[in-house]
Amino acid sequence: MRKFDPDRPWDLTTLPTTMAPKGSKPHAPTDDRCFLGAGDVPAAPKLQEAVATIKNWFRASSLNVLAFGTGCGAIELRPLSTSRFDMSRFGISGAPSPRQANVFIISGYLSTKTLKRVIRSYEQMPNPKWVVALGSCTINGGMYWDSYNTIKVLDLYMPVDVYITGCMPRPEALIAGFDYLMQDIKKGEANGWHHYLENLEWYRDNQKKVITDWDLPNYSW
Amino acid sequence: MSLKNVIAPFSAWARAVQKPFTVPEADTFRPGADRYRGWHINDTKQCIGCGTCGDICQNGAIDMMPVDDATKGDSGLRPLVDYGRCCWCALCVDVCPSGSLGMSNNYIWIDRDPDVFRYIPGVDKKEWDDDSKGWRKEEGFNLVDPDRVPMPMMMPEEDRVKTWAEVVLGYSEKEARAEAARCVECGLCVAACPVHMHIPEYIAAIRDGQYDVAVNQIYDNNALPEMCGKVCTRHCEDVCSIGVNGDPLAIRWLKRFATEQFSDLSAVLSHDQPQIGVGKSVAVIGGGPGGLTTAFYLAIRGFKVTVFEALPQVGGATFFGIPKYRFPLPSLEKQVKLMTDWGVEIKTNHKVEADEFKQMQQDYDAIYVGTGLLKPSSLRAEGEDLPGVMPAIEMLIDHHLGKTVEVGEKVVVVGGGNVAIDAARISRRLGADVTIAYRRRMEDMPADHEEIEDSESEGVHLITQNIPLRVEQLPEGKLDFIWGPAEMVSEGGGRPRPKLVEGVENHLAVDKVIVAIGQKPDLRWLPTDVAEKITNSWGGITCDENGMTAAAGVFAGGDLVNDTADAVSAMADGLTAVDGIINYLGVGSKTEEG
Amino acid sequence: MFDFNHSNLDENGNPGAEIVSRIHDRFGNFPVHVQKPDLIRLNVPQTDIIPLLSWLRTETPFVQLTHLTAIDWLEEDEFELVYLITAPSLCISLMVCIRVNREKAEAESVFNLWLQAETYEQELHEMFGIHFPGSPRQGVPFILEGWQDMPPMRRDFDTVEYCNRTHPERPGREHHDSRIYVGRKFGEKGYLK
Amino acid sequence: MSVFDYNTQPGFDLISETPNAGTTVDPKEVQLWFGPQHPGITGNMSVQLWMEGDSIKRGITHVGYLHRGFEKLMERRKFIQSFPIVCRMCVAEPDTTEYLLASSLEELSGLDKEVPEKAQWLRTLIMEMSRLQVTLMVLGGQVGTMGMGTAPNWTYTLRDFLLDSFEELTGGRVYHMYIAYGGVRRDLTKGFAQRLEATLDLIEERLPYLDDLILNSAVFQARTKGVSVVPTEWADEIGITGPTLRAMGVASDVRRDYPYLKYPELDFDICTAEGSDIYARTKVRRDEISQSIHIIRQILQMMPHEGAYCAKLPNMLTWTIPAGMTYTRAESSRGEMGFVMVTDGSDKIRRVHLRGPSYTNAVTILERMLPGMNIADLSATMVSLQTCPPEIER
Repeated sequence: MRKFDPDRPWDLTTLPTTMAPKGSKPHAPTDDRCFLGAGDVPAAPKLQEAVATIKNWFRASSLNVLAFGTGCGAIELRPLSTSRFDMSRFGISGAPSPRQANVFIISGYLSTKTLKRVIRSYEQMPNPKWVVALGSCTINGGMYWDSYNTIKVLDLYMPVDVYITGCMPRPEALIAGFDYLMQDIKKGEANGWHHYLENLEWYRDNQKKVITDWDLPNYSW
Repeated sequence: MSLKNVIAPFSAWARAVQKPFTVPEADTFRPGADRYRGWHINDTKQCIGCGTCGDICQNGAIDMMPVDDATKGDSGLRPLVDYGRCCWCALCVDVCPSGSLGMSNNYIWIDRDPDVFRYIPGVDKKEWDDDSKGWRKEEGFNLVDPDRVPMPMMMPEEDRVKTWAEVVLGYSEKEARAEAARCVECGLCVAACPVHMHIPEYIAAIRDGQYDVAVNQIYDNNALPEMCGKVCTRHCEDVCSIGVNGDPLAIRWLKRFATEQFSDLSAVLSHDQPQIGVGKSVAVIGGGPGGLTTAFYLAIRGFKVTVFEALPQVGGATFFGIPKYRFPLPSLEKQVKLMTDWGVEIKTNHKVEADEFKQMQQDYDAIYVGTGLLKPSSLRAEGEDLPGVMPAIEMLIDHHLGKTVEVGEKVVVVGGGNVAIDAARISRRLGADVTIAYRRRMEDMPADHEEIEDSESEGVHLITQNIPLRVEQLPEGKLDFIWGPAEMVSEGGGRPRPKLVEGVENHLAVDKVIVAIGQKPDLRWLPTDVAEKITNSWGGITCDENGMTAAAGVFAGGDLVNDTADAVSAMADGLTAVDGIINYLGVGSKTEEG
Repeated sequence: MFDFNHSNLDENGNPGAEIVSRIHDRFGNFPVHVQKPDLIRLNVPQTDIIPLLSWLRTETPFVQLTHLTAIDWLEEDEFELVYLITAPSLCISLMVCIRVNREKAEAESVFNLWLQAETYEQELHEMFGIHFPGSPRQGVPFILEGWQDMPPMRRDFDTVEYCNRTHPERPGREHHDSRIYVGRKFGEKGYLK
Repeated sequence: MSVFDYNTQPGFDLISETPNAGTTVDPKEVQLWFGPQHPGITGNMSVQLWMEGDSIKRGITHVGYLHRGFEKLMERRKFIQSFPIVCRMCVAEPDTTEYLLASSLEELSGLDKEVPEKAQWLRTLIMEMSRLQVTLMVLGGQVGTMGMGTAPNWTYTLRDFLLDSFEELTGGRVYHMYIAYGGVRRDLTKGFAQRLEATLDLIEERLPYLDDLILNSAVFQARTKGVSVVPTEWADEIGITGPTLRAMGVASDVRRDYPYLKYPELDFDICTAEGSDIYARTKVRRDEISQSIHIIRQILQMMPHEGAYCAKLPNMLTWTIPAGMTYTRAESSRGEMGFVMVTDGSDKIRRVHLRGPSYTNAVTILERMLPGMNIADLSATMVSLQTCPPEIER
């Protein structure tokens, strides 16, 4: 995950210290087993490490992308999945339901109305899961920076593991982005989902600031 | 449902044995198209930091960041692109006046940190900096207008030499607004203008038809704008960002248009300066543009200002140095009237001598000296004392004071500055056949290039690379102007110097030789003790950054001090002296400095 | 339904003149502007809109409502409603415009003439706050969800201000406008103001 | 069924989404959300359904998931700054909105008389290429919703070859930002015509296979013939345009009815079909592919090779346009698309409104066709009506 800087308003240090202390369960009913390599099976550290490496290797090799076209960028996902670029050969495939997906592509801008559905779908995805953000809009609002209905900074509302810039990124850039994600997963560095659970309260606060008619459960299992 | 339709889809099996569409894995990252709109690149040497890219960007993706010192013609800013905003429309590339911005055909940039996607192209080194392919600006699609609205001129050209009326007719309202609309408001002109006029603001006001706003902006730091609007050397237009790949904006003509809209300036102008100078008095010696500027802006602040002018008319070089077909007398009188209306006292025909100066040092709180350069440089060739050889400056003064100037039928003017051109064009109007002789090449001439073109259109001949050797007397009062051709040689990397080609002598039979190769200061009127204190090696005056000389309370400016020798620089010195005098007298307060 | 036969055409072969004169005969002299041969704009008093549209819908070839939208003339304190009525058989459109007061923004629904007006009117209610009594979906959220501010398409709604208030942007940017920067660097001054 | 029978949803209050007093809820009724997260939904929208078994009793569409407020954003941008944003109104087919913006502002400013001949041809070319690529995409999407995978793989790839041509011409694959005020932004590249011709040949060579996979397929026919019939009476009452209308047998096309660009000089047929069902709409699209190829070939033949591709523009940063109001229209792949454009003499648009065919198709028509529909046909119906959510909510 990215490093935190005290100058940022969303820095972790500004959070209440009672939040997600090490070893304790976060507020939401999370599942310990989803934490990578920690608290799983009592085993020797070296063995744990070896198991984690193997797990990560498997995970990186089967990415299942949730079928949710949240913005413009979704139009390049069809060419990616069809015969010309054929993402299947890279170990990437689509998944119709959040329950079967582990990669969420935020394909551009998010209106507040979609953000609510995105949060719900994201939380419904089983751990571990990764978020790929496409285009300018997810980084700093893109061309809709002054629109009343779109959010600007995606990582305030959900963790992002990889940013692919471009408007919109070509299928080739998407393949490169997936490759980047796979490397990160193999190294055990793509831990955005972990971060989300640890800091759920902070994310919730941010989410509730823009979603005025909040009616989601504490955690959408 | 027929059997045929059941079987039909199976025809697709024919494709099973053909070459697949799928891109081979090795070719996955094929390069973008030749004009692909990928990541930004910027030639920072070519970039002038005008910020037009940032202005057109509807995403607010471009910030101008200081990377270098601001110089004239380059703000020192360079665009920083935020890829959290960019939409790759490439309007920034298409609008770029200098053509420095481009786009590479590289398209892959992935990172887990969202903060890395901000960079200054060309400054922050990226792997795509040297890509030759990608989107570039093209001639056929221009988002700024490179073509100036042509200035209406007196036609036909032959008529110009028959009259003293203005050759340049001035824009109509429609033309002026169209020309003003070309401005991109980058502000580079403000840096180049010696007085730093609020150029983008008054151009915008002209564009919107708010001429009173424009005139107020213009008078904010220019006391003689109508003069500037007609004859300024316009350093602003040299650095105009539109001028890099097109005609620069006609800033001078727009200023002229705005000031000409009002015959009574005091009706539209207003000021709200605190009256800090009440009870203080300032003497201004020399009613040239610098002195008048000092006088005007001090008078606004309540100072009692008196201008002492040796000639019957104030204006200095702008009065006697500029022909009336460029700057008619009523224009000057209109501006001087505003000054007297607003409290400046003007004493003409009053030449200050050493004793009076001593008395002034007692009577006035501060003195501004702006007497300019009046002593002509000599030809430095044999025969320079012959009766038909005359300095241009004397001819101009005589002409403007209404004395008859005899130029005869054929005249040669030696020199390449604006004075030379003015002398030549006046001689032309007096009926002479005029030749200008200049040492260097045409492009080296310090005179305004429009002026050179105009003089040529009026039938003035121009001989360049011409070194005067001597002047000899011919019978019937004629003179033989003997010159040798020069070749341009570059020595030591400086600008090329003319070198005489030995052994060649050309002859030109003329009635008069008018020498316009510069003037020198003449400060003999100063008391010797003061003169010793303040004059420098070349006879001019040295000032500190407040415009004050080594003598306390004596300020100076204009051609005596700076080496640009144009009116607008003198006015800049005048403004420096205004601040300097206020500081010196200790009446300014900190709050109004901002 | 009256007949737009060829004898009714004006000399350019354009039936526009005939249509306008028919409308004028029946409803009085509205200001008419012919924008282009296939587009005629009529400015109609608010009271005449339903009779005019009903007549167009039932007795003339102008049977399609291409769209319905509003323009906010904030300076004049009015909304302008624009009904674009098309005659597919003639390939001509009428742009029928009415003005409604901005304070009490209300107009009669044309839902009974054209079914899809319900969606247009639903959107106008949401985006401009114009009420169409009798239109079936007034007040049903259409595009926005949980919107608490004034209707966003009104001119006095400042989207940038709203955005800065609700959606923070990524910090760390500073901008130097070249005009101001240059002026400051070179000591630009003013002596009048 | 008349469209004015609004009570297709008897006893149901839309505002509170609850049954009216006096009516009882069928205990077998199930409420189901179709979208926005669903592989079968077109874009990002949703349909709220009340089901009995697998048949739909009633439903309403929900849009707004892609609302960015273009019309508001364009009101606070200068004219040239509106140019990059406008193509995002419809993601799949950006060129139509680009053309509409350019032509409406050119009409109001008087610049339309100065658009060079070559620019007109290039505009026509890119508009027709755009229609072709979308039609290919929708044709593949149509069968894709029925679980047939081969044809979409092909059509998407063929479309991708067209996108290569777009990229070569305009510098971008999806968002072209090519049709600017006064003309277009760049000239044809060298050899572009040959490469585009080769792509057209490839598409044409593949069309018989696609016919066998789609229109001639027994499965496809069984799934589409007589399914989701749009009654012909609705045409005027709802204002249906485009392939949906042409599938009713009405030869209506903006390119013919309100001629624009170079279409009057081109020879093409308006494709119609009978039946007004999914099959008919698919057939219209299939025929339009051939027509588009035919048109593009003519354009490449007839286009002048020399000349300017853009008029001389004034300074775009200070460009002002006199006050005025107009409506311009163009034929997109879905039907009539139009811009209401209002200017007030300033350097910004006063008001712009996009009239898109999906607005009626995806809301008014779809909602009225839902009762009685089998849920398996819903995706196919939405694709056949070519609903494009970003265009509905803008």
